[in-house]
Amino acid sequence: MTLGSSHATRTPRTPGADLPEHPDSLWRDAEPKRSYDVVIVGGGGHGLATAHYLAKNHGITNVAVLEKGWLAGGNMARNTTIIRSNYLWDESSAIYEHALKLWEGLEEDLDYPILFSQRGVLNLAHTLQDVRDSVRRVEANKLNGVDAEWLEPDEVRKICPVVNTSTDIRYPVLGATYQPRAGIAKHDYVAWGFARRADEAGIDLIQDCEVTGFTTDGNRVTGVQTTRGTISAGKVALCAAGHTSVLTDMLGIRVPVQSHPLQALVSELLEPVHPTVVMSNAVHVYVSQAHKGELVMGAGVDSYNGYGQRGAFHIIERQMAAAVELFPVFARAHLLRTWGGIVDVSPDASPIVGRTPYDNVYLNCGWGTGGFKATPGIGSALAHTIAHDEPHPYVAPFTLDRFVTGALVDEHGAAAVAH
Amino acid sequence: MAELLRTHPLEGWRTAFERLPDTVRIAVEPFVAMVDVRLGTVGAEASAALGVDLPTAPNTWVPAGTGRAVWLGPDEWLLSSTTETPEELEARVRAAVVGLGGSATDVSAQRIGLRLTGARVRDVLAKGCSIDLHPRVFGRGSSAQTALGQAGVVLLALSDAADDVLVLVRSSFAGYLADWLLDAALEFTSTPND
Amino acid sequence: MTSTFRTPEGGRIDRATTVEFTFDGQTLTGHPGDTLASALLANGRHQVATSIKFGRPRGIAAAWAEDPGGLVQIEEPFPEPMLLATTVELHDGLAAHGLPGQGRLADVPDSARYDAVHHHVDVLVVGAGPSGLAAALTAARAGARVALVDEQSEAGGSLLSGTERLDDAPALQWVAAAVAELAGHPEVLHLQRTTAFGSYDDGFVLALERRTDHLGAAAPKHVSRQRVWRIRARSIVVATGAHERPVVFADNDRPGTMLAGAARTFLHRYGVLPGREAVVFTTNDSAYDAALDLHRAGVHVQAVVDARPEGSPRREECEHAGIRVLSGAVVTGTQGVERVTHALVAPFADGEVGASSAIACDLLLVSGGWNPAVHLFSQARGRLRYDAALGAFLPGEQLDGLTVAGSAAGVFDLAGCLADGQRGARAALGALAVPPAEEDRLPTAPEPVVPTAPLVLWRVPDTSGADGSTSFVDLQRDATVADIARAVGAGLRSIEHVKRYTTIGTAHDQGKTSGVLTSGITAELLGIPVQDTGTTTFRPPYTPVAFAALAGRDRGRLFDPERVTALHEWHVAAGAVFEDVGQWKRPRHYPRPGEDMEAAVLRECAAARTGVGILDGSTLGKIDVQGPDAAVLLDRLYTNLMSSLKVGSVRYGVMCGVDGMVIDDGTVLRLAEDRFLVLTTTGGAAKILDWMEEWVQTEWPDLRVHCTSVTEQWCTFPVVGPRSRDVIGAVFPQVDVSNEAFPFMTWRDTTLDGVPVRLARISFSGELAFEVYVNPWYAVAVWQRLLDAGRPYGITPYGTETMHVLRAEKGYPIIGQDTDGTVTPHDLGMAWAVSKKKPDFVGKRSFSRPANQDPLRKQLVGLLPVDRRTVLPEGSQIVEFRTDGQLPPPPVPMLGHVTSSYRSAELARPFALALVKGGRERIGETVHVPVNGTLVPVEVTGSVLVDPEGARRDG
Amino acid sequence: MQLIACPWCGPREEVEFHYGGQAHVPYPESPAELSDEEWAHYVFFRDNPKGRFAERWNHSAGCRRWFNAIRDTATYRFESVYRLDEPKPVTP
Repeated sequence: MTLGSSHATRTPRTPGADLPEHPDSLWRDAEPKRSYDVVIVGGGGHGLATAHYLAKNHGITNVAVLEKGWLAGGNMARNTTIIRSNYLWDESSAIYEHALKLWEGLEEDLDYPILFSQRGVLNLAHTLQDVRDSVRRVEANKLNGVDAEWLEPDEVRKICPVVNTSTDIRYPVLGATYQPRAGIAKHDYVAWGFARRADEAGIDLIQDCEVTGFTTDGNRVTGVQTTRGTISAGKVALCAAGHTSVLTDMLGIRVPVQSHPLQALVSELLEPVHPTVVMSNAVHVYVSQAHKGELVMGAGVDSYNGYGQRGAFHIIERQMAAAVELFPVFARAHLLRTWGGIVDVSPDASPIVGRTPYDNVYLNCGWGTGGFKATPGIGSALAHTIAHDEPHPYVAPFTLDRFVTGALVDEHGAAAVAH
Repeated sequence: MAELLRTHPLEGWRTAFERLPDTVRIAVEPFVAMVDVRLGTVGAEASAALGVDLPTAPNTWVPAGTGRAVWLGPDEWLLSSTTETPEELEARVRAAVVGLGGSATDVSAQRIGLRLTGARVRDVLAKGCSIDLHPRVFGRGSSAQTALGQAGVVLLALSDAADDVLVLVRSSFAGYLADWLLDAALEFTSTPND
Repeated sequence: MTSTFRTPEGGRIDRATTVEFTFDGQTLTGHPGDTLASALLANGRHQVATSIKFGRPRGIAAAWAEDPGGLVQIEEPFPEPMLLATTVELHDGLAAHGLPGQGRLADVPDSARYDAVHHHVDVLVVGAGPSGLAAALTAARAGARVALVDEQSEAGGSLLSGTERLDDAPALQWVAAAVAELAGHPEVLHLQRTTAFGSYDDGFVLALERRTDHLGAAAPKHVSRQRVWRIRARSIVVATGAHERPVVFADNDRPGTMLAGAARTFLHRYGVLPGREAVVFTTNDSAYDAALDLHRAGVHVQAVVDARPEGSPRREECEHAGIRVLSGAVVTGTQGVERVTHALVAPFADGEVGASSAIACDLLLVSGGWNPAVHLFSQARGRLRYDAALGAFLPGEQLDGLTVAGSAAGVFDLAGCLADGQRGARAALGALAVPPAEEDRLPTAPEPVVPTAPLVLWRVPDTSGADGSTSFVDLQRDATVADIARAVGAGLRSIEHVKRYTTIGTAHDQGKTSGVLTSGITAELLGIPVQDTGTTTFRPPYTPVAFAALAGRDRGRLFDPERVTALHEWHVAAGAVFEDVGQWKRPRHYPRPGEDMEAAVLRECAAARTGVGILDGSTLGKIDVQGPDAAVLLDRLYTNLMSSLKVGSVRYGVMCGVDGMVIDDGTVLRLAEDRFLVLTTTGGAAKILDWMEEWVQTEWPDLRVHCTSVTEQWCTFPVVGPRSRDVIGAVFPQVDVSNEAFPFMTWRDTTLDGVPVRLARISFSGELAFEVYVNPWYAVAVWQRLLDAGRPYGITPYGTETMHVLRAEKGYPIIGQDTDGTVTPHDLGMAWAVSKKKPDFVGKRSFSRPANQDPLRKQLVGLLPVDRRTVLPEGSQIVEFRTDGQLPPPPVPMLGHVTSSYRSAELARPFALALVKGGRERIGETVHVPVNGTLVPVEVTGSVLVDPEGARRDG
Repeated sequence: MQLIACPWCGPREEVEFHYGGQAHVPYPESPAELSDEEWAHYVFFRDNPKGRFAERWNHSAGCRRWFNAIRDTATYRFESVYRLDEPKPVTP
């Protein structure tokens, strides 16, 4: 063949093949200093976002983020990147909507192409009770200023034509809630955007630095013992998600969270077929087609406590059955990779944020499957809480104390949608 | 007095079952009286009262009169009888065990029985049963409470070659399990009727 | 195009048969036994596709799943996205085309069947190469239950790619004999075309068998296309071989560039010459076999370029054959467009690259050593160790129940692999205390030539001036050495970060060739040892698996069980519209011709309120609670007192969780002093039985009580309405159905034609009602008797919708609809059902928590739309009355929500039940409910809207 | 996919079992006498260690018996299973 024909046959670049390049400079691999005003334990999304907002909103930069492994290598690197704020209860929708508004300006704030794609999220209803719960949530969202609609099956089909809306399947689609402003983002880009900003502000991001204990003086923590030495801290924020209990056990604080494996999976790159995000609790599947064309799906939470970052395969198999039931065209898509994260689940499926029995220790955990979507919201609210030493209004309802008074924010009991 | 007409939940499946090859035969068992027995300790007393030694080895069954005694748990058995009515069986067994701190409940209609026979039975069951059905492990006298597909079942090995198995399934799941078995047996049918 | 690159003879293909296939629209031919890749090569076609990012030509670079180049889309017989041409078996009518990076899903459903099978063995052997076969033979000869799975179309592994000899005969003769011997063992399951793709806890391995793909259109429809084998092995021997590793250099992605071992595979297994003029670039001895074999097959081998200064002892062999060997030299780049035309070769010493000169070739073979396929070992959480001499990661520990053997363990000579396979199997047997057989002979392999140490070379420094931007590490992601350099330059240190920054290893091949290269190059750039860099995690599946294969048979009507009652066929014949309630199919209503649901429900309701209706309530959960302490148990679990219930009587009860929230409700029949029949909600049946068992077993083992599910032991038919007494009286003449003899909330046993029947005066509708309990064997007959007897009174079967309207008019809540897990009995206005006498019951303590004292807790109330027309959508939220009829800007405080809402025939107006903050205090007030943008005024009322004094029910 | 050894039925697939969380958390003798905080700890607070954990399992698809197990939450490996009437094994 000739050179000429070669150029003629050269195919154009595949859509989505070119994600924006990462920058040439991300962060210093910092060495721990002796002392910091604020030590954030956990270099995941929440820890990094908190660091960023401490610097940006409060001018606090003598801060260290301690990560036992590699930065943002936990749930931040393992979640299915769904972002939405259509939660049932006022307290939940408030913090998640606060987050969503920040998401909408995050690309500029971080000057990083986080690829936040507001493609909308459909939560399918398959039973009459699903429909009641859905309408209840939609109406609550509207009154709380959260964009939400109830869609009939034919409207669902218009938005996502590959959903099987025929009435003869086992659990026909009776409709769906729809949040147009919801969507997905590139998790690594988000984490690295926060990390780079924090690093630019002079905050130390310290990797391979595992916390082994705390030095306390009465009801204050004075130092954080790590595999890289003891670091004295003015204030300490715990942002360790699934590993929170390991830290609170060191501090002798009891926190009602349980750590469970949560699995996710991805297919090969496919031509666009799935323009939105679809979640179904009854047929248990949630799926989006990411920027490059891969189908990204989450499976159910494994029932037992587990820190193994892996789950049982029968859950993936059930997930695949649900996917093929709801999206028949997925039949010959291929499962390319599976992995697992560790979600810290609280009794009412709502987060636990705020003060602790130690005056200068702040808790942030229990986000379960909601952690990623909350990232900028909790980062800014926790930074405020640390800076002002009082809970930001958005996190005030999520105290540890609610389990004593019974004033739960029961997203779980109210059968709200998970993930 | 004329007995009321009885109907079986799998009547609609009879013809489909009849089309199956000899390697996988499915026969609907006739209704039999069954009682769920709970008893803390089984000794000579219980055996005498019941007229059968309840099997104490997990995952086993033994013949019991005209029926069977199936181990369901450390203090639970399933007793069946082909000659007594459900009420007679419950009354007899209850009378026998109540004094020993036990209880008996008529569960004749809780489950229906499907008898699977043929060389391919093990292959069909292996498509949805996670326990080892190898004849060396699951010979005559073995039983298992487990899942078959997505239905809870009690399996009773009636032969030493894993080619004769009684499947007990909750009545409301009977149609699902029948469909499931027919689908699983399809590849062994010479004339596929999918 | 004729197969000009096909050898005259040899190979494992069926030359007598020719099959036709199309690629990129071009019709080509090949033979059974070919893969799509070998057939394309035989037709002189190397380029398969263009790359995803740069649109560069890409070709076949390997012979199996590790190939980073040959991605194709299948169009016929059925569209399947993104497979490797090297793993697609050729068949008549196959149609495919090259992929630039995104596959295409079929737009029609896949009609193929998929299934799964459970299998149990003593020893599972993964891989049917020399090590695997030896292992399987040893295990089989010992009488163990064995499974041998191998991903290729036939056994032999690496032996299929070479000319090795065993017992002084072609090794494949031994392979055939071994396969035949295994087939003779009844306890051996031998599966080819079966890829073990995941290993999990306790010897659990998942394998995908491709059963009919190679048959094309001839595939039988009633046999599953693919099968997932769920294998439980007491012991596992992993003999998965090794993947050859390339060396990275500039323009190393140009078609015609191929792993040396792959060339041998194409030559010996498929009878294909991958080219006519070859240059072989190697850092180890193995590539010399390729050079010599190709030479013997008539390929002009221009040169063997060996990066090692001392070269190889096999240099003489080559030179004797007239092949030039350049020691201490490397390939620095290639020339050409769709295909290599020249290899650029330069002297190489102490990491320094000299001036390069071009050698003409259409085939550039590369070998940078071998990476043991440790995927399954790693998935089983085995730690890997870096072997500096091999430049590879090897199993770094001994796992219980899993042994790695052969080249997967770093053993690369044939004799060694055979022996290691046998060793592996014996170790497995040893762990199971199974003695090996007396007769367990291994074939004799020729003495291996002592190899010179390989040189570990990840990449050739880029002298092309392109700065490594054309030195490809991951061809599928178009990721280069320059990308890794940028990642490291950006401050990244972790290999996981580098992977994410460059996307290396995340494509279809999951980094089979690029993973270790990336570790090596990253370590080089960071100036740290490779073992400190490590590898990224090996995650299942080993190779991609179709969604449908994992879904198996749990599709369509088998996706989830449909539970039905004994009357299901009758309901269907009666034209019922069904509702999913959990797994149950329940009639929602029975529309007559021309009726919509509203009309049908109004008719059914009117019948029940004015005449008589009948419902199939058989899905209600039923639990037989027996024993001297039965009443004690119920007293502890129900909020109200059950021990005071008299034999023959019935009582309604509520159950709470320890948090004090309502979890279920229902009626309880006392059958005897020591026996109760507990009715639960349909959804609560299994949950409540488990709840009782959990408390009895784990907390109160001293209680002498047993709980047994009898949900399917009894069908339940509520006969409801003012004329129900007439119907029951007619069907059961021996029963005195008068209110005096058979009052409300009592039960009586009777018989019908000798069949035991239980009657109970229970009303979920507020009407005079009798529930009929009967063994499902007789359900149809009894149901028919009731219908016949009711005909004079216009007896009307009704469904769940009417049931809901009737109970809502009476303010009876549905747990799970009018409650949501945050509602206490007091919130429901059921303080009357909460015992003050009992010192404790489950949930009681939670009632006194501060939040439960809040006067603004949501309480169940009734709502009446003032316009008497609007049926409030269930789920609607409730807000304070707005005099201006306008919603303020959000957030708008909410008072609660509508839990149930219906049109009432009885009230001749719509009504609703709702949970409203401080609701009982608001009775009489008017509030607003936003409905489609307008505020609907509704009056808050008590929850009981029909017959509040209960005269009908009790009469 | 674990193989869990039911003390009665023997090893069965994980899917046959139902998880019951932390073991040895008895129902309080007299809940009425507990403070709100003490009661909350019984209702909502459970240990969540990374490593060895004594927990409850139910063989829900089999004999329906509850039993206890010592399992490592990091490796998921079961160290031992024991019946409810057996004492918690003394572990080093």
